[in-house]
Amino acid sequence: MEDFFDLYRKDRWPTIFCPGCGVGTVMNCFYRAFSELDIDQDRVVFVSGVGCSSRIPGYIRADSIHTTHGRALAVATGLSLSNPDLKVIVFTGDGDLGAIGGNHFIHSSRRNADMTVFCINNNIYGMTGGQASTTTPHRAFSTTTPYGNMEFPFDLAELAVTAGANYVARWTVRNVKELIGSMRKALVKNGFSFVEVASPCPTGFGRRNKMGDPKQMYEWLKIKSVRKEKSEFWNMDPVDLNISGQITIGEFVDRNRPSLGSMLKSMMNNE
Amino acid sequence: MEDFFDLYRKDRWPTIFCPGCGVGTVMNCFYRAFSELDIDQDRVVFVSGVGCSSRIPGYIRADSIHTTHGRALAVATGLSLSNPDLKVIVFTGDGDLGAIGGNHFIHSSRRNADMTVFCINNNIYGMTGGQASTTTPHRAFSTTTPYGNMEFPFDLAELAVTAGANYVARWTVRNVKELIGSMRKALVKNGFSFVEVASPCPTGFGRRNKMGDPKQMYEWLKIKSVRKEKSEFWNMDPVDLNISGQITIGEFVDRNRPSLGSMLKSMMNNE
Amino acid sequence: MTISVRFAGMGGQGIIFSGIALARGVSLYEKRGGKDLYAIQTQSYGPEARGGSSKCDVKISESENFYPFVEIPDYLVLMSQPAYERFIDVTNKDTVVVLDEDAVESRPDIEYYDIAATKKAEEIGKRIVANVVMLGAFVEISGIVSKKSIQKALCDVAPKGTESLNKKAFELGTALGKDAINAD
Amino acid sequence: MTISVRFAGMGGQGIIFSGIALARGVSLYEKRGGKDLYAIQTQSYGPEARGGSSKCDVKISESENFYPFVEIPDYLVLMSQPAYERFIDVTNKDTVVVLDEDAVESRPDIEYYDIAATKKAEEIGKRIVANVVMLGAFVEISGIVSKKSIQKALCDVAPKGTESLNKKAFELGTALGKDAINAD
Amino acid sequence: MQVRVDSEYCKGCQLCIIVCPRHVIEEGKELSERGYAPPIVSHPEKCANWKRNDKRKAVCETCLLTCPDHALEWDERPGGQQGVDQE
Amino acid sequence: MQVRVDSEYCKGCQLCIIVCPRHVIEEGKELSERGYAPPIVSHPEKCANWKRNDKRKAVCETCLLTCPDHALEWDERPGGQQGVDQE
Amino acid sequence: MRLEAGTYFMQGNEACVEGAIAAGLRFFAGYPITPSTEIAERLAERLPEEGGIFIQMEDEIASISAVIGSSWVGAKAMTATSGPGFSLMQENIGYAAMTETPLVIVNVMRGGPSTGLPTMPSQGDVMQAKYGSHGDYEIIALAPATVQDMFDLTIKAFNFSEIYRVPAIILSDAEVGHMRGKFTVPKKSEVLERRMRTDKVWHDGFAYDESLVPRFPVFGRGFRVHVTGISHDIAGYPRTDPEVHEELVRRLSEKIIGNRDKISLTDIYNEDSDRFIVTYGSPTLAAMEVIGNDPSIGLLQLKTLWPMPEESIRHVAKNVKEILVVEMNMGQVFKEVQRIACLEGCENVRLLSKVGGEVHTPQEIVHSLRRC
Amino acid sequence: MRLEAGTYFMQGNEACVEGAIAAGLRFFAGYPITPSTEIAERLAERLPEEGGIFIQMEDEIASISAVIGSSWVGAKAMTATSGPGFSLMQENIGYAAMTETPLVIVNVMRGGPSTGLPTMPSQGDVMQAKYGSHGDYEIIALAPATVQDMFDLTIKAFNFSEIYRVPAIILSDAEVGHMRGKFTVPKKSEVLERRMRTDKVWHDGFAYDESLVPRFPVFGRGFRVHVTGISHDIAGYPRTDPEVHEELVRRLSEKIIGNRDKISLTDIYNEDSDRFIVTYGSPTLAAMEVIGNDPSIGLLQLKTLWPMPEESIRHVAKNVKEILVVEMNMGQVFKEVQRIACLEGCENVRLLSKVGGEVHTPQEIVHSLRRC
Ligand SMILES: Cc1ncc(C[n+]2csc(CCOP(=O)(O)OP(=O)(O)O)c2C)c(N)n1
Ligand SMILES: Cc1ncc(C[n+]2csc(CCOP(=O)(O)OP(=O)(O)O)c2C)c(N)n1
Ligand code: SF4
Ligand code: SF4
Ligand code: SF4
Ligand code: SF4
Ligand code: SF4
Ligand code: SF4
Ligand SMILES: [Mg+2]
Ligand SMILES: [Mg+2]
Repeated sequence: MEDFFDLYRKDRWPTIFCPGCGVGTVMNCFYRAFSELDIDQDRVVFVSGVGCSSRIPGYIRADSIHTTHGRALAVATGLSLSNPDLKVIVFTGDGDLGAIGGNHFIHSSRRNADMTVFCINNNIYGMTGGQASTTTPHRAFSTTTPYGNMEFPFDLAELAVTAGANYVARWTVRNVKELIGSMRKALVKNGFSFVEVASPCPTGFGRRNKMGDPKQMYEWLKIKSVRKEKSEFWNMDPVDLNISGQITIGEFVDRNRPSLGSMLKSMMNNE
Repeated sequence: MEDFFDLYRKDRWPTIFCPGCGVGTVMNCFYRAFSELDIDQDRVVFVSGVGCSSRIPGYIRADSIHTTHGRALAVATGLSLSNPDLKVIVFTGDGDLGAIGGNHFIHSSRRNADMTVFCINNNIYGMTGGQASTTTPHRAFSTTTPYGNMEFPFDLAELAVTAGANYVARWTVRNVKELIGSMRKALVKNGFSFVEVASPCPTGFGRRNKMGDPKQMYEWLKIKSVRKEKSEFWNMDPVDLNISGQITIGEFVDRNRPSLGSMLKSMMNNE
Repeated sequence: MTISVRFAGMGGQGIIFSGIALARGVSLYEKRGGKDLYAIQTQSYGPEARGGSSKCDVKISESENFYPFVEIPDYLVLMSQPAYERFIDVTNKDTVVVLDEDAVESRPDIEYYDIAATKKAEEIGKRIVANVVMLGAFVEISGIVSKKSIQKALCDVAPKGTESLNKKAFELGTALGKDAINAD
Repeated sequence: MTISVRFAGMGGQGIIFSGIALARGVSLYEKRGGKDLYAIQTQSYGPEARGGSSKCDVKISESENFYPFVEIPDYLVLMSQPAYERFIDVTNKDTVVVLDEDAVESRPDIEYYDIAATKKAEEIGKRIVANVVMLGAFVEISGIVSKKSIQKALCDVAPKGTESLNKKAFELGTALGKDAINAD
Repeated sequence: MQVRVDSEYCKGCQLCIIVCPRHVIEEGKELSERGYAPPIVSHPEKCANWKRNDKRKAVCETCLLTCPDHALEWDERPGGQQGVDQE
Repeated sequence: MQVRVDSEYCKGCQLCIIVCPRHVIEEGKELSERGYAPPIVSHPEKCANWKRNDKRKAVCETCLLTCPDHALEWDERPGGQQGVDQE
Repeated sequence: MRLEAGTYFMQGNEACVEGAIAAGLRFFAGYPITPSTEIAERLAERLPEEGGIFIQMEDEIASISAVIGSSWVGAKAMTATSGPGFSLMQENIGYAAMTETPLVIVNVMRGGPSTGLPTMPSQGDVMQAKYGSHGDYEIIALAPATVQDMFDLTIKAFNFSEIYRVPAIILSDAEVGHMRGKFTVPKKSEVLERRMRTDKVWHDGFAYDESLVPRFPVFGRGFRVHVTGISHDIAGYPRTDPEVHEELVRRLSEKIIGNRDKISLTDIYNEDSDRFIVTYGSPTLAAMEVIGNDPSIGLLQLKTLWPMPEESIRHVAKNVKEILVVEMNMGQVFKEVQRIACLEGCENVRLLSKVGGEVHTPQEIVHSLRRC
Repeated sequence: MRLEAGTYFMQGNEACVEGAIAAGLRFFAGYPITPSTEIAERLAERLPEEGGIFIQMEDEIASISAVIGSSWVGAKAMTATSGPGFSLMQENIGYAAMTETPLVIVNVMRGGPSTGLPTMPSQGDVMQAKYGSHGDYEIIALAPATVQDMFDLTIKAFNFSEIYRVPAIILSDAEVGHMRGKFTVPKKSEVLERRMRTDKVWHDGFAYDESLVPRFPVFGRGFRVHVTGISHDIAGYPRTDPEVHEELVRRLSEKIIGNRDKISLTDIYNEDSDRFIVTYGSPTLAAMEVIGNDPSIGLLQLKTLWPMPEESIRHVAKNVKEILVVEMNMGQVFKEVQRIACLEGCENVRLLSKVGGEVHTPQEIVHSLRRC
């Protein structure tokens, strides 16, 4: 793919995303990762739920389905099982995947369903105007946590690992090169691959946490992120790390358990 | 509590459970654990979803609510938040908690919601007659896996740990003493405590896997279970362990993160 | 015209199996006056069907669409005392009762036949086929359907490898049935 | 009798804020002939409200229940060129347009008033209060509601610490409004 | 003290038999009213609690804790006296 | 080769400015049609790609990869020639 | 603090929040969704001030579940959502009806089906409110048309819900929810409380008297009641007898239908007209403008939608030549009005339908009235 | 292998499976629930034999989601459930209607509301089938009364679903699902296929012709279509204009309602009677016995429930003194029949209601007929 608009729908540009929204950066990185691989654009399906992040497939010039809030992975499961020749790629957000869609997330990981999932974790519900999500840091402000978030966040990547995914990585939008690398790896992986991207939502999250300017959000992402290798060296418990508001970045798992599709195939061949 | 039928409803005895069903054993152990603690029976609420395991609250002589399938933990969350003085105890099954209720499970763990959850994991949907569940071992038979289960099971205990629960243990019904000990610990723990019990369903699971006799199921539980200490010694990955059909038993976590209720309380006190 | 049959006993006795064999035999293999017959089998589900008692009804008709539920059975085949107690009052004076001599203690005050089904089944070493013995006896006593049809159906539904055992049990049952009629 | 007012401009210009202040002022503080007045404020939601253009309507009535949506506004307050383009045709010959001189390039062929709101706001160092300047000008030009009511409402809705700034901007606006009328 | 089988509740699963480390309980043959075959306490004297007479002080108890139907209970009379009808 | 700002797409977030390790880009003042202030490529010569003339061989590119609105693209003419109108 | 008596200027959704607090709300669990989100957002701030609990759950199913749990420890509890979330709640709405759990659900309707028009109004969920869950059951549904209604009817919804132990649903819409206007908080609003059980007899937690509504055996006070969504007897125990089921299901229905007149809130304007508009919610305001200009036209405003105010409809139908039902859907209340009016002898019932996005204008109503 | 022509003896649920396979089912996703489970269980065995996919999902929401995904890659896809699961599916039923996704849902109805009577029949979900999701939309619902119907109507459901690109629902019940009986597989069943898109013009994936049903741009063949539950234009792009929304929603409705006659499957017996029974599903068998004994009574059996076969009802209503609607609920189809019949001049429509657990007996119907 030579041109960005070979992949994206120029007729729908510019996007609805706010200035400085990380969703756009993820789209860039995805373009790079995808275009470097030899994937037939007519044999890919993009799936999403509902949210700002979930709007990406609507901008991609390929078969794409914007499902109901939280259901992307379940739809993708049916889709990839019914036509295993298609590459199925999901774009989702922390709310879509981690809140309402949490069950499909862990079950798709467990089944090692054949799909690549990119989750834009902006620590907030962007689309609906800035309510706390399941990854909003402890004590952070949002329209539904006016006194600070009293709950503790999920570590989505660790959940995917525990549930059984084949490939799991997390980066921030500041790590564009590493992100592209992980995206590429995820795209060629069999089974369930998952890349989480810590991403700014200046409008929904930043504004209420003294980071209304995208630049401040970038600064924050830089300060908060810790390389996985480091956290391992210091032997930090992932749950604690996450609670303290750190974002561990790196690759979390890279394994080759058989995928759901391959298991069903072997069953039908009486293996 | 002197007598078993101080806790259970004698007028509903005998139970509807099949001969050799592990649910009854769990009820025994719970009686021991509960009666040894000084809990006012009028200040406890029992909550469950739907399933054989979820029928337990209906046999307990205390306020109890048998909710819809999978929703016990969400109901329990509202209940315990609205009256923090009550002890909230949930009985659930691998289907109720791990399949349809999976999202509430990880979210209640994350929030460290104030409740004690006992999950009777019999590797099957007992109530509906023996369909595969989310913990049915790989390759095992059930009415919906006539060619053997091609999926891989969850490790529910590990999920609770990763999501953030305060106390997590797993035993089989063969480990009655340890089970009682963990139940007791779980009952006095603040926040989210979780005890999983590997349990026989001779009717739904055993019959289709050459273990129709409860005794065979007991033998199987014995062979399959591995003490956590041992698996750690051999450095076995929990995901792999579970996939290979092993049941790690022991205590998985015992920590004291602040509970949801306590956090909301501190918020209201402007702490 | 419809004929209704109720089988009742304990879970695990193969009550449902008997009903299915009967309904299947009628549906697929039985003709009356060159025309097809129809049969519907229904049963009770739910927790009570898991342990305890078990019930299975069959209704037979010449017309294709008919009310398939049994209210008062024309024939009541009983294989346990609790089943007897539960169903004996859901009869009328024309109901014919066929009972397993050893499994049922009480006796009704309407027409009934004692069949030593369990004993017979034990004799051939398989207590488990007492239901098939009873089925045979019922077929003989009622005379509403040909033995051949039911035997064919039995063969269809019997687990692989048990066909001849079932055939034998059925024949023993028809013999017992004949004896019972003659004893009358 | 109802009066309808439409404010339109770009996201971030405080269009909604102006509408709320007006409707609130009318609702809570304004009387007509000793009787309460009623006002409803409505606005556009959705992705388009996020960036790009922004619209806010206020309808004022003497009766409690009335159709609260603005079809053709009696007054149209415009603060950006795209807003002008989008809404200028949704007017009739009686519509009075009030526009921010610097932010809107075009001029309509119906009655309109140029207000140097952005410039004025920049003069007091807070471009962000241009909307309040416009509100002041509108209040003066339309004369449909007392300045006092709107100022009270402004005080209610202004973020803490910005009350006097808003008050000042409003007064500058009314002055500009007066000039505009007189310039006519 | 010895375990007693309540044949009204017993569903004949025989778990008590296999979990008892001392082989106190044995398969029963007789069917109960509900059609199950409750086991028989054939070697009460082998039970860890045989010498005790206060259920609050019982040890082992694996059978009681395992029995899914609350069909086992303690006869608290001390070892050997359980056969004696006290009335 | 130098980055060029497409002011139709740019939303003025200024992320390109802060991610560029070589301070190539600077804040803009002028508002675009859509009301945003696109940045200015004030020091193109400092860019890691200044000497290159084939975008397929570009290094760094952090600004392009970061820009959320696809408002940055390469002008592939080699360093210094970008100002020259080729027609 | 509950709002003091006086006049306020707020958004409809905010007025709803204040109504709920005035009614004694103690617990809110919700999941954000446009155009209802302001309800959650304001409650996140307001409830902790009142010592109540606000929690954002992982989805709408969890939200209504938590509300059910909260209600059983005695709290007045509520959730708020819009179409997609309301659809997800259906299973547990049926559960709440079956277990006689008082709770309030606000559905701020937006354009459907599916994700539809998230920011724009419709009235597409009226039939769903009654029939969205499986099986036969009754709920109560109220339809506010103004900011004042959002306050008043929210209190009514709580009252009905508590008294009849039934889910009460507020069917608002994006316009009523989002519009800002004036409303008055009276000196004293009638606030009704659940009839609590006082004796402690076990085994009949669901025993009822002639009201057909069992007194509430709140958890934590020693009633030791068992609650289940399975058909149950008055002890609360699961039962599979068709008779027990029939008695239960018919009672659950009768306790509402039998009080239809008490629950039916309607306003009739220009009663003697022989042409009538029937409306509820947003389009009512347009209709009011129409009848304000033309007193020969009557208006029946339904504030209660379920149980359907049959008596008022019959009353209107008896005397008129024509009824025009104006609603923002393809004709949901219309069918009920048509049925009821026809049985009363009025066959001329017409529908002025808009499917959502924009509310009818007064002109559109006038135009439709002229057409006949 | 699809069953060969001939006569079979099976359970209703099993006949449904065979019907689905005969219709070309390629994908099933489901979650166990009594009394529908046998459908999943038999398909778990049968589908892999056919090279199709069977998957048990984590819940009913996931199940219908997977079915939607599967349908978009061109598979004939189905799920099966009962009340509680059907309630959970509602959000995505609306989504499927909105995105014109062909799929079949079997709802084997049991006693409701809530967990109710899990093993016993009812017909409590009829209105839910039409109105269970938010917003205005149409689905197709068929009601089998016999084992044969379970086979035949399953094929019909697939055909309708594919042709009209709409969710088709089989409203069976615990009795029809569980009864075992004979059914005949004909030499050839009419099996219809989705009209696939053949050209590859992008930008109008949802363009339609006079049939109002867009040709299907199956995923994976280069159509590059965008599918969304948001209101969308013919390109499939999200749009927030009320006009686009209105056009879409009215078309989705009209493509079904406009074909009401083709979709309405009914049987009329004793057509000249002036007293008529109206039934569907299980109670039909009792009614047949009644009219078999008394040819003076007519019977209208509705095999299609949605869209309601208004023409047949009108036809019957025109000539009769009395209509008795017999159904296992509190009167759901009854209200529709009452409305339609009344407009046709027949006011005497009565309801014989049982709320579930047991099917009506012929005696009960006879008795009710006598009462008037
Ligand atoms: C069932 C349902 N509930 C709620 C919503 C409203 N809703 C739309 S997007 C969204 C949150 C999206 O959050 P996230 O996935 O993090 O996406 P973001 O906008 O932050 O990228 C919500 C709650 C909905 N559309 N459907
Ligand atoms: C929404 C919904 N879906 C499905 C069911 C049917 N159902 C009842 S119990 C059950 C499975 C229970 O499994 P588990 O929790 O493991 O309990 P067990 O019976 O094995 O103890 C299912 C699927 C239901 N009641 N509700
Ligand atoms: S609201 Fe947040 S996530 Fe959504 S477009 Fe704006 S910045 Fe991005
Ligand atoms: S089906 Fe299984 S879990 Fe249920 S009662 Fe029987 S043995 Fe126990
Ligand atoms: S207490 Fe222990 S030793 Fe005694 S019978 Fe029971 S299991 Fe056996
Ligand atoms: S464990 Fe209990 S139920 Fe089982 S055989 Fe022993 S006494 Fe009977
Ligand atoms: S390519 Fe690198 S050096 Fe050049 S402008 Fe972009 S970020 Fe700066
Ligand atoms: S990053 Fe892109 S959108 Fe942002 S200021 Fe730079 S060029 Fe403009
Ligand atoms: Mg987000
Ligand atoms: Mg289980």
